[in-house]
Amino acid sequence: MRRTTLILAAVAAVIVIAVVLGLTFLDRKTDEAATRQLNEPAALKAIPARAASPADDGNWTMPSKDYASTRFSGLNQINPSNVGKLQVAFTFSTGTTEGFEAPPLVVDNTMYVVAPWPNNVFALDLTKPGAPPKWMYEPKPAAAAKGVACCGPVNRGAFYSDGRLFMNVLDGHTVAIDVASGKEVWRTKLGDIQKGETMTMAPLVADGKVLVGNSGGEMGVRGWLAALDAGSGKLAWKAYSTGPDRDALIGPDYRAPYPQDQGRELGVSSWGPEQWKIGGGTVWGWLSYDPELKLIYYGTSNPGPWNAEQRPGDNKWTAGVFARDVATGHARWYYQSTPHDLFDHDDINETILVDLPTRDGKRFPAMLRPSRNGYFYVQDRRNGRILSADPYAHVNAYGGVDLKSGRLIPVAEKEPKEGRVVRDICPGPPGAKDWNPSAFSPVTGLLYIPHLNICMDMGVKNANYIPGTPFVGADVKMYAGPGGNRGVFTAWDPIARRKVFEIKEDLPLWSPALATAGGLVFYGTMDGWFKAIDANSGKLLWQFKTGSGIIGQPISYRGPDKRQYIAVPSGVGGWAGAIVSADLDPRDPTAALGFVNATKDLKQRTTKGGTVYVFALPQ
Amino acid sequence: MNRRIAAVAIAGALLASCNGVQNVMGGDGAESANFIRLFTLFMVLCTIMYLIVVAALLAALWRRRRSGLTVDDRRHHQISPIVRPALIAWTALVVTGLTVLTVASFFIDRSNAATASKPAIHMTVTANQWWWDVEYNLPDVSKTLRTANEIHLPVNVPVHVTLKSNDVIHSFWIPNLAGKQDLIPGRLTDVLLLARKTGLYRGQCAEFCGVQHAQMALDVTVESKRDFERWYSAQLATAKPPATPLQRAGYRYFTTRECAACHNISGTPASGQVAPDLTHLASRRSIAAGALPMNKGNLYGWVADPQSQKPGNHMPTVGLEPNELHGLIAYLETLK
Amino acid sequence: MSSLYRNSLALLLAVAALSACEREERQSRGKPLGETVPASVSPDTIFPQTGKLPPLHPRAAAYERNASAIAEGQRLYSWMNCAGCHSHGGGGMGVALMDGKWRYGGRIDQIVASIAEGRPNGMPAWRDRLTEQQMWQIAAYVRTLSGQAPKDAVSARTDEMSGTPPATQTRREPTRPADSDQQ
Amino acid sequence: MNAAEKAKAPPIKVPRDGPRLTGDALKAKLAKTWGNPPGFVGWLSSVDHKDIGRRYIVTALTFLALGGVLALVMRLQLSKPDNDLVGAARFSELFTMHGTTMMFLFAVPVMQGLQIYLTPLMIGTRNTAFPRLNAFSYWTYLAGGCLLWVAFVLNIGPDIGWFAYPPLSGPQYGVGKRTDIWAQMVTFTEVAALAAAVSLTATILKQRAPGMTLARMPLFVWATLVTSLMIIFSMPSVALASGLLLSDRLVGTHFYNPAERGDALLWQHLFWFFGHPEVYIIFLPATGFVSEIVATFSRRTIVHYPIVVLALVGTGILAFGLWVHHMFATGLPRIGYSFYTAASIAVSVPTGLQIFCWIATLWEGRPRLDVPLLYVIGFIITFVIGGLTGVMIAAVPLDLQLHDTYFIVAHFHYVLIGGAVFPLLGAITYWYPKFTGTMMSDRFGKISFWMIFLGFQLAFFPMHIAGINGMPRRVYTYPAGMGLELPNLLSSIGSMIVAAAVLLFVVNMVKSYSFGRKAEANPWGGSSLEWDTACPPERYNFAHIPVVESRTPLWDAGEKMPVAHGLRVEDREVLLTTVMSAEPDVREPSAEPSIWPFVSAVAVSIMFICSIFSPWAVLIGAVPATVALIAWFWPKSPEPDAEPTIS
Repeated sequence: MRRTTLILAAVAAVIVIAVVLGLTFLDRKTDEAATRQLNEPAALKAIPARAASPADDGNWTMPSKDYASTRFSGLNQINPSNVGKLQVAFTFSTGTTEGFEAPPLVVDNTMYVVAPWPNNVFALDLTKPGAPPKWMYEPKPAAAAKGVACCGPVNRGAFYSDGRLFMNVLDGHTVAIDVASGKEVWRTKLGDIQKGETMTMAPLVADGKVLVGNSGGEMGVRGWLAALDAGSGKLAWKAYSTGPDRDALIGPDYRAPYPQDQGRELGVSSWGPEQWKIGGGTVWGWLSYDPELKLIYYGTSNPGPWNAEQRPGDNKWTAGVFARDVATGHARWYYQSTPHDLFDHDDINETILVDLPTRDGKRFPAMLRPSRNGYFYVQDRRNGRILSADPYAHVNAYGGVDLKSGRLIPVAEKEPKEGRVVRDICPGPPGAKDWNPSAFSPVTGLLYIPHLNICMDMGVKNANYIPGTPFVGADVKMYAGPGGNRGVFTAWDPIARRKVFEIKEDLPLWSPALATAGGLVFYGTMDGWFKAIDANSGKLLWQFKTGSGIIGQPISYRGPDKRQYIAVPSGVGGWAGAIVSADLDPRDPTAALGFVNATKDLKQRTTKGGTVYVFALPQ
Repeated sequence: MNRRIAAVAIAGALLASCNGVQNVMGGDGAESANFIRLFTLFMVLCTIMYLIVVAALLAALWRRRRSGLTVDDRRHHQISPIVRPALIAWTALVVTGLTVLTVASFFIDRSNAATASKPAIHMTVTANQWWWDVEYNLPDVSKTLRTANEIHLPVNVPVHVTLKSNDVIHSFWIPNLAGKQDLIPGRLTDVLLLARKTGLYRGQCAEFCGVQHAQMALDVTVESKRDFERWYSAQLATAKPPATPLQRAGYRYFTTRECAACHNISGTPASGQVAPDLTHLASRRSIAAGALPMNKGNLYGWVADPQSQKPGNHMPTVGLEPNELHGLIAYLETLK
Repeated sequence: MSSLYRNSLALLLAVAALSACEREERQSRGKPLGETVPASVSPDTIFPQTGKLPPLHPRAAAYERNASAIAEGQRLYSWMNCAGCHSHGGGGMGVALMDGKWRYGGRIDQIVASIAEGRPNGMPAWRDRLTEQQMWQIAAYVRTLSGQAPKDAVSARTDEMSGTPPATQTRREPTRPADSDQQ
Repeated sequence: MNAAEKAKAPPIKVPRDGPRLTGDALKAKLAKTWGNPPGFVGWLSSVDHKDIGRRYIVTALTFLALGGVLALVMRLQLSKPDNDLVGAARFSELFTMHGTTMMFLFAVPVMQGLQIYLTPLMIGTRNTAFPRLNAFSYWTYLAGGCLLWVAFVLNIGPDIGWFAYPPLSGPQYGVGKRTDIWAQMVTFTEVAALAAAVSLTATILKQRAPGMTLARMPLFVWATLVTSLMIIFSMPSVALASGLLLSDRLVGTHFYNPAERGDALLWQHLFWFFGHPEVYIIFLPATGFVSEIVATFSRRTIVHYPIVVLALVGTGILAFGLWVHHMFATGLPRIGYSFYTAASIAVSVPTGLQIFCWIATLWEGRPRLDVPLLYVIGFIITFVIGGLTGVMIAAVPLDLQLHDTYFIVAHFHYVLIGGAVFPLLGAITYWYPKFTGTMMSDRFGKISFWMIFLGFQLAFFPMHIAGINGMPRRVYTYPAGMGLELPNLLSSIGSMIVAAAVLLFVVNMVKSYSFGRKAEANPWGGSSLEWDTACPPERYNFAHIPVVESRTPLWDAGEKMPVAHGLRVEDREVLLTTVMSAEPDVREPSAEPSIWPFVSAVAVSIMFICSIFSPWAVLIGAVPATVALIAWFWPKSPEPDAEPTIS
């Protein structure tokens, strides 16, 4: 009897040891594979979608640099060895004090600066010393618009195309400006500020159409994306993010990758009666365009109100990503990243179009989305299928993404209920990453993500709908997540699906990133430091303190003297910086929808400003 | 003791007459029927106990005439032999009776808890000072129905009601159907309703909730399944557009002025969420949470000066011009 | 000793009576039809040479010292989405209301005028959306955010997430010259 | 025991009572020692338990009258549907004031008043333990009552119901200072009740006459001991609750804010952990009255004394396990309710046994149907109905329907008026000669008894029907056509009759005070020690401390009560005995009259009232309070020492 037991035990022990050894071995193998992948040259790296990312001509014509949204400059004059000598070439004060998010554009030796509110546009002549203005354009937005702009009266930039600048004005107009004269060519009214509709996003011009969307997800507006004829400004099509299929331009060629997004009239049936009319889903973020597939990609914002108890259902087509035919606007596919969004986790973040290698050495079209809900999605951009979705920040509000069903897994205990505050929800309402886009470098194959480490306490309550006033229904207190730093700069390898390095920033990171062929990555902090880091290691190589906090988009261009320049707007504001730009009171932690609690110290660390800084190596 | 008999007679008459719309002896719901069963048992046993006590008391008082005891007899510490057995019998009787009642109460309570254990309809009732926000939650969210101060229930269909409060503690009580349940801020409570008889009933807030606690009622209609479905689909419809010039004037006033800041009428721009939904106001039995029966005169009185009928409620006296008032009432009356 | 007790009691009661009658009076209807919103009372700090402010309307005290009016104002502040822009006084889309900085005057009638007529940069006009009485009530509450209202008439907190310090403990922000002829 | 011998007079250094100092000489000296200082200040300085008890009783009866007037106004408003005699807001104040006054300012204080008055007399001592604390207790209670009523008159009376559930009473919905005044009034009465309870407990446990073992204590003293201990255990709970509420309201803490981890139900648990025992704190002294009256008027001891004592103690313990039956509708775990149902039903067992013992006593005795006994009979007939409806609402399925309706209103009035006020009126009639020296008119007494008894049934029995017909509590109006008109009209008529009868009772009291028949020492032939004193008793109660040898000393002692000698006569001194067997232990100095308890009460009152408005008042107000307390406790020089009794 005893002997049998002994033998059994021995056998069991052997099996256990074998299994453990086997697992260790297997584990090591995958590790090796990953390392090899990382070290191998271009073959196994992601590369920008070729058609969407032409070779660099030294200009910077659109905020995201190219249709693939890489924010990658092909210029390599400035590199890790000489970046330390970088110095200011010239500065330009816009005379404003609101949040400065728009990037300067550079086309043929002229720099176009879209200043913060009231969004005057300056054309600077780069050929002359000190870059004096050539002309100034005043869009003269309605004053009332400022008060319905949820998170600062910001503008995210203009788009240069074919001798014209296209931009949105906060009060719901899209304008086209002739770059030669600085005169307005056409102006089209699209939004109604009386309902709380504003426009802050940067247009994208593709296929002869100006694509613009509205803002106001916190005001109970109904989101849409509109296409205007670039020549005349006439409305070509308008696709709503809620409501009947007819309005959402969902037709017979719509093929959603997952069952929950398939079906008819989901924009109505996934809402309570009538609620889709005030349900949000605005389009205030970034668009990308694949000229080969003729598809545009963009995300829709949060459903309204924030209090999810008031809007049962999945709330289609909010908080998801659309692929639409640029000519007709018809949806090709849609994927809802955050169904029945509980935490203002819009899905408006940038989509970077890349071609990923397959096992057999070919490439297929994909897209990278560091989403607001904290997951880094890699999707097939032809059909929306998810290839991977990994958390790139601290996430406890969700249990992951079920790759089989494509559905985000909710965490019941973090669901806010009326009458009690739910604590320690990560990420907070600005998400793991807010609007500020990342940059993709084909040199390293990494995506550089400036983002947030912010959690929140949230208490929801019944929200009243009065047109033109906020429709939120939540009290929020944000604060730093684990580690105590509020910002993070992460370099992410989309193929190995892992973080390569990260830099902890004390203040929230609200500025986008810029990657250059010189092996550098630039970004700014809210207390005004403009930093250059090594694209491979993340080592800080150079930094410069600007006059105000940086939330603007840095660019790089080739000047008339063939030198590489780096430009960055400096002027704190936006949602995160509203405490400074709108002079909010830090004693109220719920101010600015709760962001003030996370940036209480900002008033001591920076002041308002509105200046473009341009840097270059000494001659 | 004559008066007591009279009182009992009156009480009996009152009880007999009480098949009212808000009556715990209504017995129109499963739980309410259980209540009557248990109440009857308690009444019978308690009455027996009571009669024994009163009889013993009277007997003791009666006996004094024959007794010759005085303190001077030095017998004031003695106890006659009958007392001990009587004590034992009394104790046994009391303990047995109470045990029976406790056990009966426990099983009826279990039975109540099992009532409507598989609810077919889910509702949410949210209490506010001083009105009821009612929502029917169907699996198909686009069929969610929101109304106020009235609920309709299909007969013999178990209904689960989730109870919430937006401000203070209230209590949800439809005596003809079931016992009460508090609505407590920060907590979710629930109640199960299983109506057994069709009819019109009335519910009322049963926990003091502020100055207008008295006028916080709820109209309850229990109807056949078909009637219920007809009502439901009629309620889902959006409000009809105004037809006459007067109604149009009222519509315009409602949607652009003070009213729309608080009230919702589906199908119109008025989407206020903090006051009762008025989409089908005119189809209801009462105004202002049971404060007034629904008719044109009362509607006039209420809209013109809500503070005179229900002082302290949160609807302001707007100070309407007569023509504005006429238009508004004409429009509100179309909200069938 | 006894007379001292009696006197002090009498004094206490007198004080209580004086403070109580304004503070606790409930006016469910107020005088809605007689209530008026003042025409824009321009603060001389932004419009120079407008001269001295007109005297404060006597009805103002019935609102800004009255606990019921302040409580109702607090309710309306939340219901009318004031908190959506101004948060709990710290501001957001709208300006901060707790910092004692008043662009258009911090006197209760000036605040009422701002509510009624709206202000540039987004403050909507509430005339015809709220009754006059409601606007006075909201203004009374708004003044508590910077500690202007009597501490015994305000409510310390709401039954929501805790935000600003308790209203009963809010420091009274110094008023600027425009407000100097009140209190 | 031979206490008389043990306490032989010591060598005369200080004068002591004894065979050598007795009779009028002794009485004159004692009267001087135990008398009050002259004048109004002397009146304020009194620490005599009889003064304090009498003040308590008169004040409490005044509050009863005030509360009764409120009830009448409410009944007038409710006499017909859709009445508009008083507005909604005023009605909320009325029922809040009525409930609060009756529970906090009448019921508990009047019981404590009688206990303070009677306990030293019944156990044979000269004053309560801690007499100055007793005086302080009364002044604090008076200040609390005045605070509430002055506020009400000034239109800042509370309007949130007597149990003040947050969030309605919280900072957001309890607008203004109304609720703060209510909550602070609770603090006042807590302090007063606790002070009196501590004093009474110590008095009963340490100052009983030699020989009065626990098993020989009059049942009223047992009831006093049990209720005092219940006060000590339950009142801190409500003091905590109201303190937390004040803190929520004044400095914005979150104890009752569910959003910030507080809980609105916390209040209900804390409040009812006090509130349920509170009912027994009111009811148990009443059973004490009943036991005394039944024994005296049946002319025999209570049958099964130990069972009655055990019932008192058992009720006192069980009372702490019932509080959740006030919260059956709050959605707590349903199975857990069963425990509280069982406990609530079980608490009727000891009461049932007490009722048995009373009826058996009447059966065994030769009852004399005087007014006090009439009240006892009325008590049994009425209270048993209240008790049985109490059993009904202990059952969860019944309570969920009947809770917070007029059925409950009927129930607790049957319990509190039938169970406590009827015995109280009997007790007042019974001990009236002890308080005043004159007898109350028998004829008036009988008329008012029958009016109260019948009027009460008319006023409150129809409320059962109103509740069943769906009338919730605390409504200022009700619609016609729901079967509520008749019950309410009957109730209103009945309430008028009760009011008239109570008025008659008061008239009888007032008239008898001046014109009543002079009472001899023991007019009813009672058996307990208080009847061994004069009517009204002298300041020193007993010239010699009596020695007790049975439960009914006056019936058993024969011609002359055995007495103990040896207490000082020129200094205030009381005899302490052992806790269990009442063996003489030490002679203890007893406090002199002092103005400082009064001054302390004033200082504390100012601190309490001001702390409604500012938290700093607690700090600043503590200074005068501390000064007054230091003066109060300033040592006497030379300090008289406690001395052993055996010299």
